[in-house]
Amino acid sequence: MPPATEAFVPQLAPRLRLPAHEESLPAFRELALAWAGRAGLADEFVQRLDLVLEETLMNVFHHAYPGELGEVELALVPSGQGGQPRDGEPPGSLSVSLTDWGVAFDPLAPEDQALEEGLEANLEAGLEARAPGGMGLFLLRTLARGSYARVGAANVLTLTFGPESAPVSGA
Amino acid sequence: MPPATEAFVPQLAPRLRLPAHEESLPAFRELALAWAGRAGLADEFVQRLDLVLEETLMNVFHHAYPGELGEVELALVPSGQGGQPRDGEPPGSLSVSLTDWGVAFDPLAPEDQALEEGLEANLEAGLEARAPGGMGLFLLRTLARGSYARVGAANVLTLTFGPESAPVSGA
Amino acid sequence: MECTGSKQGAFYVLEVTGRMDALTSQGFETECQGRLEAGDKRIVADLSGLEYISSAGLRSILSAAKRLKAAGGDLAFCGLSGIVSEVFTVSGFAKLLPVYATREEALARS
Amino acid sequence: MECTGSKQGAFYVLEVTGRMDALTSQGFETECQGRLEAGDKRIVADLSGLEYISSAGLRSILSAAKRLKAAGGDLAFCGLSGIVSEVFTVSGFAKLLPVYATREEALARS
Ligand SMILES: Nc1ncnc2c1ncn2[C@@H]1O[C@H](COP(=O)(O)OP(=O)(O)O)[C@@H](O)[C@H]1O
Ligand SMILES: Nc1ncnc2c1ncn2[C@@H]1O[C@H](COP(=O)(O)OP(=O)(O)O)[C@@H](O)[C@H]1O
Repeated sequence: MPPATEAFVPQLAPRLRLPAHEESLPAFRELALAWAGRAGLADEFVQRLDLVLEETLMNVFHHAYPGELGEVELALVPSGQGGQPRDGEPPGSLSVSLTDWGVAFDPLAPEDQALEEGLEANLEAGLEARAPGGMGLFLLRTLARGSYARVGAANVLTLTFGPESAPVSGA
Repeated sequence: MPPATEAFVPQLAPRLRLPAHEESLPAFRELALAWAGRAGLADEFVQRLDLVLEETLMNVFHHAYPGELGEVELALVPSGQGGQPRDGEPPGSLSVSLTDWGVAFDPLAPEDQALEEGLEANLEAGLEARAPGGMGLFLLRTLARGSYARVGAANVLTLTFGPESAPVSGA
Repeated sequence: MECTGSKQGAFYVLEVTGRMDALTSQGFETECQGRLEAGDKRIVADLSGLEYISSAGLRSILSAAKRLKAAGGDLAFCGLSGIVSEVFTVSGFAKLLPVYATREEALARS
Repeated sequence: MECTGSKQGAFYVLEVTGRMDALTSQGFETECQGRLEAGDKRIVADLSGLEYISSAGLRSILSAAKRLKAAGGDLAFCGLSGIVSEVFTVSGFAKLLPVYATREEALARS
Protein backbone atom coordinates (compact mmCIF):
# COMPACT_ATOMS: atom_id res chain seq x y z
CA MET A 1 0.00 0.00 0.00
CA PRO A 2 1.55 3.32 -0.99
CA PRO A 3 1.67 5.89 1.80
CA ALA A 4 -0.94 8.58 1.56
CA THR A 5 1.70 11.23 1.09
CA GLU A 6 3.31 10.35 -2.22
CA ALA A 7 2.12 13.45 -4.04
CA PHE A 8 3.90 15.83 -1.69
CA VAL A 9 7.36 17.24 -1.97
CA PRO A 10 9.11 16.63 1.32
CA GLN A 11 10.16 19.56 3.43
CA LEU A 12 12.80 17.95 5.60
CA ALA A 13 10.41 17.70 8.48
CA PRO A 14 11.00 14.30 10.04
CA ARG A 15 7.76 12.71 11.08
CA LEU A 16 6.43 9.63 12.78
CA ARG A 17 2.89 8.28 12.67
CA LEU A 18 1.84 5.59 15.12
CA PRO A 19 -1.30 4.14 16.68
CA ALA A 20 -2.81 6.46 19.28
CA HIS A 21 -2.11 4.38 22.37
CA GLU A 22 0.29 4.52 25.29
CA GLU A 23 2.75 2.03 23.81
CA SER A 24 3.62 4.61 21.17
CA LEU A 25 4.77 7.22 23.69
CA PRO A 26 8.43 6.10 23.98
CA ALA A 27 8.99 6.10 20.20
CA PHE A 28 7.54 9.61 19.81
CA ARG A 29 9.61 10.80 22.75
CA GLU A 30 12.80 9.29 21.37
CA LEU A 31 12.38 10.96 17.99
CA ALA A 32 11.51 14.34 19.51
CA LEU A 33 14.47 14.29 21.88
CA ALA A 34 16.87 13.23 19.11
CA TRP A 35 15.80 16.23 17.03
CA ALA A 36 15.77 18.58 19.97
CA GLY A 37 19.43 17.64 20.36
CA ARG A 38 20.16 18.26 16.69
CA ALA A 39 18.33 21.59 16.81
CA GLY A 40 20.61 22.62 19.68
CA LEU A 41 17.67 23.17 22.03
CA ALA A 42 18.78 24.27 25.51
CA ASP A 43 18.08 21.79 28.29
CA GLU A 44 15.23 23.74 29.87
CA PHE A 45 13.34 23.70 26.55
CA VAL A 46 14.07 20.04 26.00
CA GLN A 47 12.46 19.33 29.37
CA ARG A 48 9.40 21.41 28.54
CA LEU A 49 9.10 19.71 25.16
CA ASP A 50 9.30 16.33 26.89
CA LEU A 51 6.53 17.29 29.30
CA VAL A 52 4.21 18.95 26.79
CA LEU A 53 4.62 16.06 24.37
CA GLU A 54 3.54 13.60 27.04
CA GLU A 55 0.55 15.71 28.06
CA THR A 56 -0.73 16.24 24.52
CA LEU A 57 -0.10 12.68 23.37
CA MET A 58 -1.74 11.16 26.45
CA ASN A 59 -4.79 13.33 25.81
CA VAL A 60 -4.97 12.17 22.18
CA PHE A 61 -4.52 8.55 23.27
CA HIS A 62 -7.35 8.80 25.79
CA HIS A 63 -9.80 11.27 24.35
CA ALA A 64 -9.39 11.77 20.57
CA TYR A 65 -10.77 8.43 19.40
CA PRO A 66 -13.54 7.27 21.76
CA GLY A 67 -14.18 3.58 21.22
CA GLU A 68 -11.74 3.10 18.33
CA LEU A 69 -8.02 3.02 17.68
CA GLY A 70 -6.78 5.92 15.58
CA GLU A 71 -3.39 7.35 14.75
CA VAL A 72 -1.34 10.37 15.66
CA GLU A 73 1.53 11.93 13.77
CA LEU A 74 4.43 13.93 15.11
CA ALA A 75 6.41 16.19 12.79
CA LEU A 76 9.52 18.10 13.80
CA VAL A 77 10.75 21.29 12.18
CA PRO A 78 14.10 22.55 13.47
CA SER A 79 14.45 26.29 13.02
CA GLY A 80 16.21 27.36 9.85
CA GLN A 81 15.64 23.93 8.32
CA GLY A 82 13.01 22.67 5.95
CA GLY A 83 11.59 23.84 2.64
CA GLN A 84 9.99 26.93 4.10
CA PRO A 85 12.34 29.51 5.59
CA ARG A 86 11.55 29.98 9.26
CA ASP A 87 11.17 33.70 9.62
CA GLY A 88 12.75 35.19 12.69
CA GLU A 89 12.99 31.88 14.55
CA PRO A 90 16.13 32.02 16.70
CA PRO A 91 18.66 29.21 16.48
CA GLY A 92 18.20 26.47 19.02
CA SER A 93 14.45 26.31 18.63
CA LEU A 94 12.26 23.46 17.48
CA SER A 95 8.70 23.36 16.26
CA VAL A 96 6.63 20.29 16.89
CA SER A 97 3.46 19.55 15.01
CA LEU A 98 0.95 16.97 16.26
CA THR A 99 -1.84 15.77 14.00
CA ASP A 100 -4.72 13.46 14.81
CA TRP A 101 -7.90 12.61 12.97
CA GLY A 102 -10.11 12.31 16.05
CA VAL A 103 -12.87 14.46 17.52
CA ALA A 104 -12.37 18.16 16.98
CA PHE A 105 -10.59 19.56 20.03
CA ASP A 106 -8.52 22.69 20.55
CA PRO A 107 -6.27 22.09 23.56
CA LEU A 108 -5.15 25.72 23.57
CA ALA A 109 -8.69 27.01 24.11
CA PRO A 110 -10.71 24.40 25.91
CA GLU A 111 -14.45 24.34 25.39
CA ASP A 112 -15.01 24.13 29.11
CA GLN A 113 -13.69 27.57 29.95
CA ALA A 114 -15.40 27.42 33.32
CA LEU A 115 -13.49 24.32 34.37
CA GLU A 116 -10.28 25.96 33.26
CA GLU A 117 -10.97 29.11 35.19
CA GLY A 118 -11.99 27.04 38.17
CA LEU A 119 -8.67 25.24 37.96
CA GLU A 120 -6.59 28.37 37.72
CA ALA A 121 -8.51 30.03 40.52
CA ASN A 122 -8.02 26.77 42.33
CA LEU A 123 -4.25 26.75 42.12
CA GLU A 124 -3.85 27.91 45.68
CA ALA A 125 -6.81 26.05 47.05
CA GLY A 126 -6.32 23.56 49.86
CA LEU A 127 -5.64 19.89 49.36
CA GLU A 128 -9.26 18.89 49.88
CA ALA A 129 -10.61 21.31 47.27
CA ARG A 130 -7.95 20.60 44.67
CA ALA A 131 -9.31 18.74 41.65
CA PRO A 132 -6.70 16.72 39.73
CA GLY A 133 -8.34 17.01 36.27
CA GLY A 134 -7.42 19.63 33.69
CA MET A 135 -3.81 19.87 34.82
CA GLY A 136 -2.44 18.45 31.55
CA LEU A 137 -4.01 21.18 29.44
CA PHE A 138 -2.99 23.78 31.98
CA LEU A 139 0.68 22.72 31.79
CA LEU A 140 0.48 22.67 27.99
CA ARG A 141 -0.76 26.24 27.84
CA THR A 142 1.68 27.42 30.49
CA LEU A 143 4.87 25.84 29.14
CA ALA A 144 4.47 26.01 25.36
CA ARG A 145 3.61 28.59 22.75
CA GLY A 146 1.65 27.34 19.81
CA SER A 147 -1.35 27.35 17.56
CA TYR A 148 -4.21 24.99 16.77
CA ALA A 149 -6.14 24.45 13.56
CA ARG A 150 -8.85 22.06 12.47
CA VAL A 151 -7.78 21.12 8.94
CA GLY A 152 -10.32 18.96 7.18
CA ALA A 153 -10.85 16.01 9.52
CA ALA A 154 -7.60 16.61 11.37
CA ASN A 155 -6.56 18.40 14.54
CA VAL A 156 -3.21 20.09 13.92
CA LEU A 157 -1.42 21.47 16.96
CA THR A 158 1.88 23.28 16.39
CA LEU A 159 4.10 24.11 19.35
CA THR A 160 7.42 25.91 19.40
CA PHE A 161 10.17 25.49 21.96
CA GLY A 162 13.20 27.69 22.39
CA PRO A 163 14.20 31.19 23.46
CA GLU A 164 11.22 33.53 23.59
CA SER A 165 9.04 30.67 22.53
CA ALA A 166 7.34 29.99 25.85
CA PRO A 167 5.93 32.32 28.44
CA VAL A 168 8.44 32.75 31.22
CA SER A 169 7.10 30.95 34.25
CA GLY A 170 7.89 31.74 37.84
CA ALA A 171 10.99 33.82 37.13
CA MET B 1 3.86 24.07 9.94
CA PRO B 2 1.07 21.52 9.53
CA PRO B 3 2.21 18.19 8.16
CA ALA B 4 1.41 17.62 4.52
CA THR B 5 -0.92 14.76 5.34
CA GLU B 6 -3.71 16.38 7.30
CA ALA B 7 -6.40 15.73 4.70
CA PHE B 8 -6.02 11.96 4.83
CA VAL B 9 -7.84 9.49 7.00
CA PRO B 10 -5.25 7.31 8.68
CA GLN B 11 -5.12 3.61 7.91
CA LEU B 12 -3.24 2.33 10.91
CA ALA B 13 -0.05 2.08 8.93
CA PRO B 14 2.71 3.37 11.19
CA ARG B 15 5.18 5.44 9.27
CA LEU B 16 8.41 7.32 9.76
CA ARG B 17 9.88 9.98 7.49
CA LEU B 18 13.49 11.04 7.97
CA PRO B 19 16.31 12.70 6.06
CA ALA B 20 17.81 10.39 3.44
CA HIS B 21 21.20 9.86 5.03
CA GLU B 22 22.97 7.07 6.88
CA GLU B 23 22.24 8.44 10.34
CA SER B 24 18.58 7.64 9.78
CA LEU B 25 19.17 3.92 9.25
CA PRO B 26 18.98 2.83 12.92
CA ALA B 27 15.65 4.58 13.54
CA PHE B 28 14.05 3.02 10.45
CA ARG B 29 15.42 -0.37 11.44
CA GLU B 30 14.14 -0.08 14.98
CA LEU B 31 10.61 0.78 13.85
CA ALA B 32 10.53 -2.00 11.24
CA LEU B 33 11.77 -4.64 13.68
CA ALA B 34 9.31 -3.52 16.36
CA TRP B 35 6.44 -4.00 13.93
CA ALA B 36 7.81 -7.22 12.53
CA GLY B 37 7.62 -8.48 16.10
CA ARG B 38 4.04 -7.32 16.52
CA ALA B 39 3.06 -8.84 13.18
CA GLY B 40 4.40 -12.17 14.42
CA LEU B 41 6.90 -12.45 11.58
CA ALA B 42 9.03 -15.59 11.79
CA ASP B 43 12.71 -15.03 12.43
CA GLU B 44 13.88 -15.88 8.92
CA PHE B 45 11.60 -13.20 7.47
CA VAL B 46 12.67 -10.68 10.09
CA GLN B 47 16.27 -11.23 8.98
CA ARG B 48 15.39 -10.79 5.31
CA LEU B 49 13.42 -7.65 6.11
CA ASP B 50 16.40 -6.31 8.04
CA LEU B 51 18.72 -6.96 5.10
CA VAL B 52 16.45 -5.69 2.35
CA LEU B 53 15.64 -2.55 4.34
CA GLU B 54 19.34 -1.75 4.67
CA GLU B 55 20.00 -2.36 0.98
CA THR B 56 17.10 -0.24 -0.26
CA LEU B 57 17.63 2.56 2.23
CA MET B 58 21.38 2.76 1.54
CA ASN B 59 20.60 3.02 -2.16
CA VAL B 60 18.15 5.85 -1.56
CA PHE B 61 20.65 7.60 0.73
CA HIS B 62 23.41 7.40 -1.87
CA HIS B 63 21.66 7.61 -5.22
CA ALA B 64 18.15 9.10 -4.99
CA TYR B 65 19.08 12.72 -4.32
CA PRO B 66 22.33 13.57 -6.12
CA GLY B 67 23.78 16.73 -4.64
CA GLU B 68 20.94 17.47 -2.23
CA LEU B 69 19.43 16.12 0.97
CA GLY B 70 15.98 14.62 0.53
CA GLU B 71 13.72 12.48 2.64
CA VAL B 72 12.55 8.90 2.69
CA GLU B 73 9.46 7.48 4.35
CA LEU B 74 8.89 3.99 5.67
CA ALA B 75 5.33 2.72 6.20
CA LEU B 76 4.47 -0.62 7.76
CA VAL B 77 1.29 -2.56 7.14
CA PRO B 78 0.92 -5.71 9.23
CA SER B 79 -1.31 -8.25 7.52
CA GLY B 80 -4.96 -8.12 8.51
CA GLN B 81 -4.48 -4.63 9.89
CA GLY B 82 -5.15 -1.22 8.44
CA GLY B 83 -8.07 0.41 6.72
CA GLN B 84 -7.87 -1.77 3.65
CA PRO B 85 -8.50 -5.47 4.17
CA ARG B 86 -5.45 -7.45 3.16
CA ASP B 87 -6.80 -10.08 0.82
CA GLY B 88 -5.31 -13.52 1.24
CA GLU B 89 -2.27 -12.31 3.17
CA PRO B 90 -1.34 -15.03 5.67
CA PRO B 91 -0.90 -14.12 9.34
CA GLY B 92 2.65 -13.38 10.34
CA SER B 93 3.42 -11.28 7.31
CA LEU B 94 4.34 -7.64 7.04
CA SER B 95 4.30 -5.23 4.14
CA VAL B 96 6.83 -2.45 4.03
CA SER B 97 6.42 0.57 1.83
CA LEU B 98 9.34 2.89 1.06
CA THR B 99 8.73 6.25 -0.55
CA ASP B 100 11.25 8.78 -1.75
CA TRP B 101 10.95 11.88 -3.90
CA GLY B 102 14.25 11.47 -5.72
CA VAL B 103 15.21 10.50 -9.25
CA ALA B 104 12.89 7.95 -10.82
CA PHE B 105 14.35 4.49 -10.18
CA ASP B 106 12.78 1.05 -10.14
CA PRO B 107 15.01 -1.21 -8.04
CA LEU B 108 13.00 -4.28 -9.06
CA ALA B 109 13.80 -3.80 -12.77
CA PRO B 110 17.09 -1.97 -13.10
CA GLU B 111 17.68 0.11 -16.17
CA ASP B 112 21.07 -1.47 -16.64
CA GLN B 113 19.82 -4.94 -17.46
CA ALA B 114 23.21 -5.82 -18.94
CA LEU B 115 25.01 -5.10 -15.67
CA GLU B 116 22.47 -7.21 -13.83
CA GLU B 117 22.82 -10.13 -16.22
CA GLY B 118 26.55 -9.79 -16.04
CA LEU B 119 26.33 -9.98 -12.28
CA GLU B 120 24.12 -13.02 -12.21
CA ALA B 121 26.22 -14.79 -14.82
CA ASN B 122 29.11 -13.68 -12.70
CA LEU B 123 27.96 -15.33 -9.50
CA GLU B 124 30.31 -18.24 -9.95
CA ALA B 125 33.12 -16.27 -11.46
CA GLY B 126 36.51 -16.26 -9.80
CA LEU B 127 37.66 -13.75 -7.23
CA GLU B 128 39.51 -11.64 -9.76
CA ALA B 129 36.55 -11.28 -12.11
CA ARG B 130 33.99 -10.64 -9.39
CA ALA B 131 32.65 -7.09 -9.43
CA PRO B 132 31.28 -5.91 -6.11
CA GLY B 133 28.64 -3.50 -7.48
CA GLY B 134 25.01 -4.38 -8.05
CA MET B 135 24.90 -6.84 -5.18
CA GLY B 136 22.44 -4.74 -3.14
CA LEU B 137 19.80 -4.78 -5.85
CA PHE B 138 20.45 -8.46 -6.50
CA LEU B 139 19.82 -9.33 -2.84
CA LEU B 140 16.69 -7.18 -2.84
CA ARG B 141 15.22 -9.02 -5.81
CA THR B 142 16.25 -12.41 -4.48
CA LEU B 143 15.02 -12.09 -0.91
CA ALA B 144 11.85 -10.00 -1.18
CA ARG B 145 8.66 -10.00 -3.19
CA GLY B 146 7.32 -6.61 -4.08
CA SER B 147 6.18 -3.99 -6.51
CA TYR B 148 7.37 -0.57 -7.61
CA ALA B 149 5.42 2.43 -8.84
CA ARG B 150 6.33 5.97 -9.79
CA VAL B 151 3.52 8.02 -8.24
CA GLY B 152 3.72 11.68 -9.16
CA ALA B 153 7.22 12.74 -8.11
CA ALA B 154 7.64 9.79 -5.76
CA ASN B 155 9.21 6.35 -5.97
CA VAL B 156 7.01 3.92 -4.04
CA LEU B 157 8.45 0.48 -3.36
CA THR B 158 6.26 -2.03 -1.56
CA LEU B 159 7.77 -5.24 -0.24
CA THR B 160 6.10 -8.10 1.58
CA PHE B 161 7.73 -10.47 4.03
CA GLY B 162 6.25 -13.67 5.37
CA PRO B 163 5.24 -17.16 4.28
CA GLU B 164 5.00 -17.46 0.48
CA SER B 165 6.03 -13.86 0.24
CA ALA B 166 9.61 -14.34 -0.92
CA PRO B 167 11.11 -16.70 -3.44
CA VAL B 168 12.56 -19.69 -1.65
CA SER B 169 16.29 -19.44 -1.94
CA GLY B 170 18.74 -22.29 -1.71
CA ALA B 171 16.32 -24.85 -0.26
CA MET C 1 10.94 5.96 38.58
CA GLU C 2 12.55 4.35 41.61
CA CYS C 3 11.68 4.86 45.27
CA THR C 4 14.05 3.92 48.05
CA GLY C 5 13.34 4.89 51.64
CA SER C 6 14.55 4.94 55.21
CA LYS C 7 13.30 6.06 58.60
CA GLN C 8 14.84 9.34 59.81
CA GLY C 9 13.57 10.28 63.26
CA ALA C 10 9.84 10.99 63.08
CA PHE C 11 9.88 10.95 59.28
CA TYR C 12 10.11 8.39 56.56
CA VAL C 13 12.35 9.74 53.79
CA LEU C 14 11.56 8.54 50.30
CA GLU C 15 14.21 9.18 47.64
CA VAL C 16 12.47 9.36 44.29
CA THR C 17 14.69 9.09 41.22
CA GLY C 18 14.22 8.91 37.44
CA ARG C 19 11.02 9.96 35.70
CA MET C 20 7.55 10.34 37.16
CA ASP C 21 5.52 10.07 33.98
CA ALA C 22 2.22 8.59 32.86
CA LEU C 23 3.72 5.14 32.66
CA THR C 24 5.46 5.10 36.06
CA SER C 25 3.94 7.63 38.46
CA GLN C 26 1.33 5.32 39.96
CA GLY C 27 4.26 3.72 41.79
CA PHE C 28 4.68 6.78 44.00
CA GLU C 29 1.13 6.59 45.33
CA THR C 30 1.51 2.85 45.87
CA GLU C 31 4.75 3.38 47.77
CA CYS C 32 3.20 6.01 50.06
CA GLN C 33 0.19 3.80 50.64
CA GLY C 34 2.54 0.99 51.63
CA ARG C 35 4.36 3.22 54.11
CA LEU C 36 1.04 4.37 55.59
CA GLU C 37 0.00 0.76 56.08
CA ALA C 38 3.36 0.10 57.74
CA GLY C 39 2.61 2.92 60.18
CA ASP C 40 4.58 5.83 58.66
CA LYS C 41 2.29 8.84 58.40
CA ARG C 42 4.89 11.59 57.93
CA ILE C 43 6.73 11.26 54.65
CA VAL C 44 9.44 13.46 53.15
CA ALA C 45 9.89 12.88 49.43
CA ASP C 46 13.42 13.84 48.41
CA LEU C 47 13.14 14.68 44.69
CA SER C 48 16.77 15.66 44.08
CA GLY C 49 17.19 12.61 41.86
CA LEU C 50 13.92 13.15 40.02
CA GLU C 51 14.53 14.32 36.44
CA TYR C 52 10.99 14.72 35.22
CA ILE C 53 7.40 14.97 36.33
CA SER C 54 4.18 15.29 34.32
CA SER C 55 0.56 15.88 35.32
CA ALA C 56 0.26 12.14 35.96
CA GLY C 57 2.97 12.53 38.59
CA LEU C 58 1.11 15.46 40.16
CA ARG C 59 -2.04 13.35 40.27
CA SER C 60 -0.20 10.60 42.08
CA ILE C 61 1.32 13.07 44.55
CA LEU C 62 -2.01 14.78 45.25
CA SER C 63 -3.68 11.49 45.88
CA ALA C 64 -0.91 10.33 48.26
CA ALA C 65 -0.95 13.66 50.11
CA LYS C 66 -4.72 13.46 50.64
CA ARG C 67 -4.48 9.96 52.06
CA LEU C 68 -1.66 10.83 54.43
CA LYS C 69 -3.49 13.95 55.59
CA ALA C 70 -6.69 11.98 56.17
CA ALA C 71 -4.68 9.64 58.38
CA GLY C 72 -3.32 12.59 60.38
CA GLY C 73 0.07 12.62 58.65
CA ASP C 74 1.65 14.72 55.93
CA LEU C 75 3.75 14.66 52.79
CA ALA C 76 6.59 17.15 52.33
CA PHE C 77 9.10 17.65 49.51
CA CYS C 78 12.69 18.73 49.10
CA GLY C 79 15.41 18.87 46.47
CA LEU C 80 13.32 20.10 43.53
CA SER C 81 15.18 21.33 40.47
CA GLY C 82 14.75 21.90 36.73
CA ILE C 83 11.43 20.95 35.20
CA VAL C 84 10.29 19.35 38.48
CA SER C 85 10.62 22.66 40.26
CA GLU C 86 8.99 24.48 37.35
CA VAL C 87 5.99 22.12 37.30
CA PHE C 88 5.54 22.41 41.08
CA THR C 89 5.57 26.19 40.75
CA VAL C 90 3.22 26.70 37.81
CA SER C 91 0.77 24.04 39.03
CA GLY C 92 0.45 25.64 42.46
CA PHE C 93 1.69 22.46 44.15
CA ALA C 94 4.59 24.41 45.64
CA LYS C 95 2.05 26.38 47.68
CA LEU C 96 -0.38 23.56 48.24
CA LEU C 97 2.19 21.23 49.80
CA PRO C 98 5.17 21.83 52.11
CA VAL C 99 8.25 22.22 49.90
CA TYR C 100 11.77 22.74 51.31
CA ALA C 101 15.04 23.48 49.60
CA THR C 102 17.02 20.82 51.48
CA ARG C 103 16.32 17.58 53.26
CA GLU C 104 17.66 19.06 56.50
CA GLU C 105 15.02 21.77 56.43
CA ALA C 106 12.30 19.26 55.67
CA LEU C 107 13.37 17.12 58.63
CA ALA C 108 13.74 20.10 60.97
CA ARG C 109 10.08 21.04 60.81
CA SER C 110 7.71 20.03 63.58
CA MET D 1 30.66 -6.06 14.60
CA GLU D 2 33.55 -7.33 16.73
CA CYS D 3 36.63 -9.22 15.59
CA THR D 4 38.80 -11.20 17.99
CA GLY D 5 41.56 -13.45 16.75
CA SER D 6 44.23 -15.97 17.63
CA LYS D 7 46.89 -17.98 15.85
CA GLN D 8 45.97 -21.65 15.32
CA GLY D 9 48.81 -23.55 13.61
CA ALA D 10 49.30 -22.19 10.10
CA PHE D 11 46.10 -20.14 10.31
CA TYR D 12 44.95 -17.00 11.97
CA VAL D 13 41.39 -17.53 13.20
CA LEU D 14 39.20 -14.45 13.33
CA GLU D 15 35.97 -14.73 15.30
CA VAL D 16 33.53 -12.24 13.86
CA THR D 17 30.46 -11.46 15.97
CA GLY D 18 27.51 -9.08 15.79
CA ARG D 19 26.36 -7.37 12.62
CA MET D 20 28.33 -6.77 9.45
CA ASP D 21 26.31 -3.93 7.98
CA ALA D 22 26.93 -0.73 6.04
CA LEU D 23 27.98 1.08 9.19
CA THR D 24 30.40 -1.54 10.54
CA SER D 25 31.65 -3.88 7.83
CA GLN D 26 34.67 -1.82 6.83
CA GLY D 27 36.22 -3.06 10.07
CA PHE D 28 36.54 -6.58 8.70
CA GLU D 29 38.68 -5.48 5.79
CA THR D 30 40.79 -3.33 8.09
CA GLU D 31 41.27 -6.25 10.47
CA CYS D 32 42.39 -8.60 7.67
CA GLN D 33 44.71 -5.92 6.32
CA GLY D 34 46.24 -5.60 9.78
CA ARG D 35 46.81 -9.37 10.00
CA LEU D 36 48.38 -9.36 6.57
CA GLU D 37 50.76 -6.61 7.61
CA ALA D 38 51.57 -8.63 10.75
CA GLY D 39 52.52 -11.57 8.49
CA ASP D 40 49.37 -13.73 8.63
CA LYS D 41 48.34 -14.61 5.09
CA ARG D 42 45.99 -17.49 5.81
CA ILE D 43 42.90 -16.39 7.64
CA VAL D 44 39.88 -18.42 8.77
CA ALA D 45 36.89 -16.23 9.60
CA ASP D 46 34.64 -18.02 12.09
CA LEU D 47 31.19 -16.49 11.53
CA SER D 48 29.27 -18.58 14.08
CA GLY D 49 28.72 -15.44 16.16
CA LEU D 50 27.75 -13.29 13.19
CA GLU D 51 24.03 -12.48 13.19
CA TYR D 52 23.74 -10.43 10.05
CA ILE D 53 25.50 -9.51 6.84
CA SER D 54 24.51 -7.14 4.04
CA SER D 55 26.04 -6.37 0.64
CA ALA D 56 28.40 -3.96 2.38
CA GLY D 57 29.74 -6.93 4.35
CA LEU D 58 30.17 -8.93 1.16
CA ARG D 59 32.09 -6.03 -0.36
CA SER D 60 34.41 -5.92 2.62
CA ILE D 61 34.94 -9.69 2.46
CA LEU D 62 35.61 -9.70 -1.28
CA SER D 63 38.12 -6.94 -0.93
CA ALA D 64 39.94 -8.71 1.93
CA ALA D 65 39.97 -12.01 0.04
CA LYS D 66 41.48 -10.37 -3.03
CA ARG D 67 44.25 -8.78 -0.98
CA LEU D 68 45.10 -12.00 0.84
CA LYS D 69 45.11 -13.92 -2.43
CA ALA D 70 47.35 -11.35 -4.09
CA ALA D 71 49.79 -11.85 -1.19
CA GLY D 72 49.75 -15.61 -1.69
CA GLY D 73 47.37 -16.30 1.18
CA ASP D 74 43.70 -17.09 1.45
CA LEU D 75 40.50 -16.36 3.38
CA ALA D 76 38.23 -19.21 4.41
CA PHE D 77 34.95 -19.24 6.36
CA CYS D 78 33.16 -21.48 8.82
CA GLY D 79 30.15 -21.47 11.11
CA LEU D 80 27.64 -19.77 8.79
CA SER D 81 23.98 -19.86 9.81
CA GLY D 82 20.68 -18.07 9.27
CA ILE D 83 20.70 -15.00 7.05
CA VAL D 84 24.53 -15.09 6.82
CA SER D 85 24.39 -18.54 5.26
CA GLU D 86 21.50 -17.46 3.01
CA VAL D 87 23.36 -14.39 1.76
CA PHE D 88 26.54 -16.40 1.09
CA THR D 89 24.48 -18.88 -0.91
CA VAL D 90 22.39 -16.55 -3.06
CA SER D 91 25.29 -14.19 -3.73
CA GLY D 92 27.52 -16.99 -4.98
CA PHE D 93 30.11 -16.24 -2.27
CA ALA D 94 29.70 -19.79 -0.94
CA LYS D 95 31.16 -21.05 -4.22
CA LEU D 96 33.59 -18.22 -4.75
CA LEU D 97 35.32 -18.63 -1.39
CA PRO D 98 36.21 -21.69 0.72
CA VAL D 99 33.36 -22.25 3.16
CA TYR D 100 33.37 -25.04 5.79
CA ALA D 101 30.72 -26.19 8.20
CA THR D 102 33.03 -26.28 11.22
CA ARG D 103 36.23 -24.62 12.32
CA GLU D 104 37.92 -28.04 12.54
CA GLU D 105 37.29 -28.63 8.85
CA ALA D 106 38.55 -25.18 7.96
CA LEU D 107 41.77 -25.76 9.91
CA ALA D 108 42.26 -29.30 8.53
CA ARG D 109 42.65 -28.13 4.94
CA SER D 110 46.07 -27.78 3.41
N1 LIG E 1 -7.25 15.46 22.33
C1 LIG E 1 -8.42 15.58 23.01
N2 LIG E 1 -9.59 15.28 22.39
C2 LIG E 1 -10.76 15.39 23.06
N3 LIG E 1 -10.87 15.80 24.35
C3 LIG E 1 -9.75 16.13 25.01
C4 LIG E 1 -8.47 16.04 24.37
N4 LIG E 1 -7.54 16.44 25.27
C5 LIG E 1 -8.18 16.75 26.40
N5 LIG E 1 -9.52 16.57 26.25
C6 LIG E 1 -10.55 16.86 27.29
O1 LIG E 1 -10.03 17.79 28.21
C7 LIG E 1 -10.04 17.27 29.55
C8 LIG E 1 -8.86 17.80 30.35
O2 LIG E 1 -7.64 17.21 29.91
P1 LIG E 1 -6.33 17.25 30.81
O3 LIG E 1 -6.08 18.67 31.21
O4 LIG E 1 -5.22 16.59 30.12
O5 LIG E 1 -6.70 16.47 32.14
P2 LIG E 1 -7.18 14.97 32.31
O6 LIG E 1 -6.80 14.24 31.05
O7 LIG E 1 -6.44 14.54 33.50
O8 LIG E 1 -8.66 15.04 32.50
C9 LIG E 1 -10.03 15.76 29.36
O9 LIG E 1 -10.58 15.08 30.46
C10 LIG E 1 -10.86 15.60 28.10
O10 LIG E 1 -12.25 15.61 28.39
N1 LIG F 1 17.33 4.53 -5.27
C1 LIG F 1 18.14 4.65 -6.35
N2 LIG F 1 18.09 5.74 -7.14
C2 LIG F 1 18.91 5.85 -8.20
N3 LIG F 1 19.82 4.93 -8.57
C3 LIG F 1 19.94 3.82 -7.83
C4 LIG F 1 19.10 3.62 -6.69
N4 LIG F 1 19.43 2.41 -6.16
C5 LIG F 1 20.40 1.90 -6.91
N5 LIG F 1 20.72 2.72 -7.94
C6 LIG F 1 21.74 2.47 -8.97
O1 LIG F 1 21.93 1.05 -9.08
C7 LIG F 1 23.31 0.71 -8.83
C8 LIG F 1 23.45 -0.63 -8.16
O2 LIG F 1 23.01 -0.56 -6.81
P1 LIG F 1 23.40 -1.69 -5.76
O3 LIG F 1 23.00 -3.01 -6.32
O4 LIG F 1 22.82 -1.38 -4.45
O5 LIG F 1 24.99 -1.67 -5.69
P2 LIG F 1 25.95 -0.48 -5.29
O6 LIG F 1 25.13 0.52 -4.51
O7 LIG F 1 26.96 -1.19 -4.48
O8 LIG F 1 26.47 0.06 -6.58
C9 LIG F 1 23.86 1.87 -8.02
O9 LIG F 1 25.23 2.02 -8.16
C10 LIG F 1 23.09 3.06 -8.60
O10 LIG F 1 23.69 3.53 -9.78
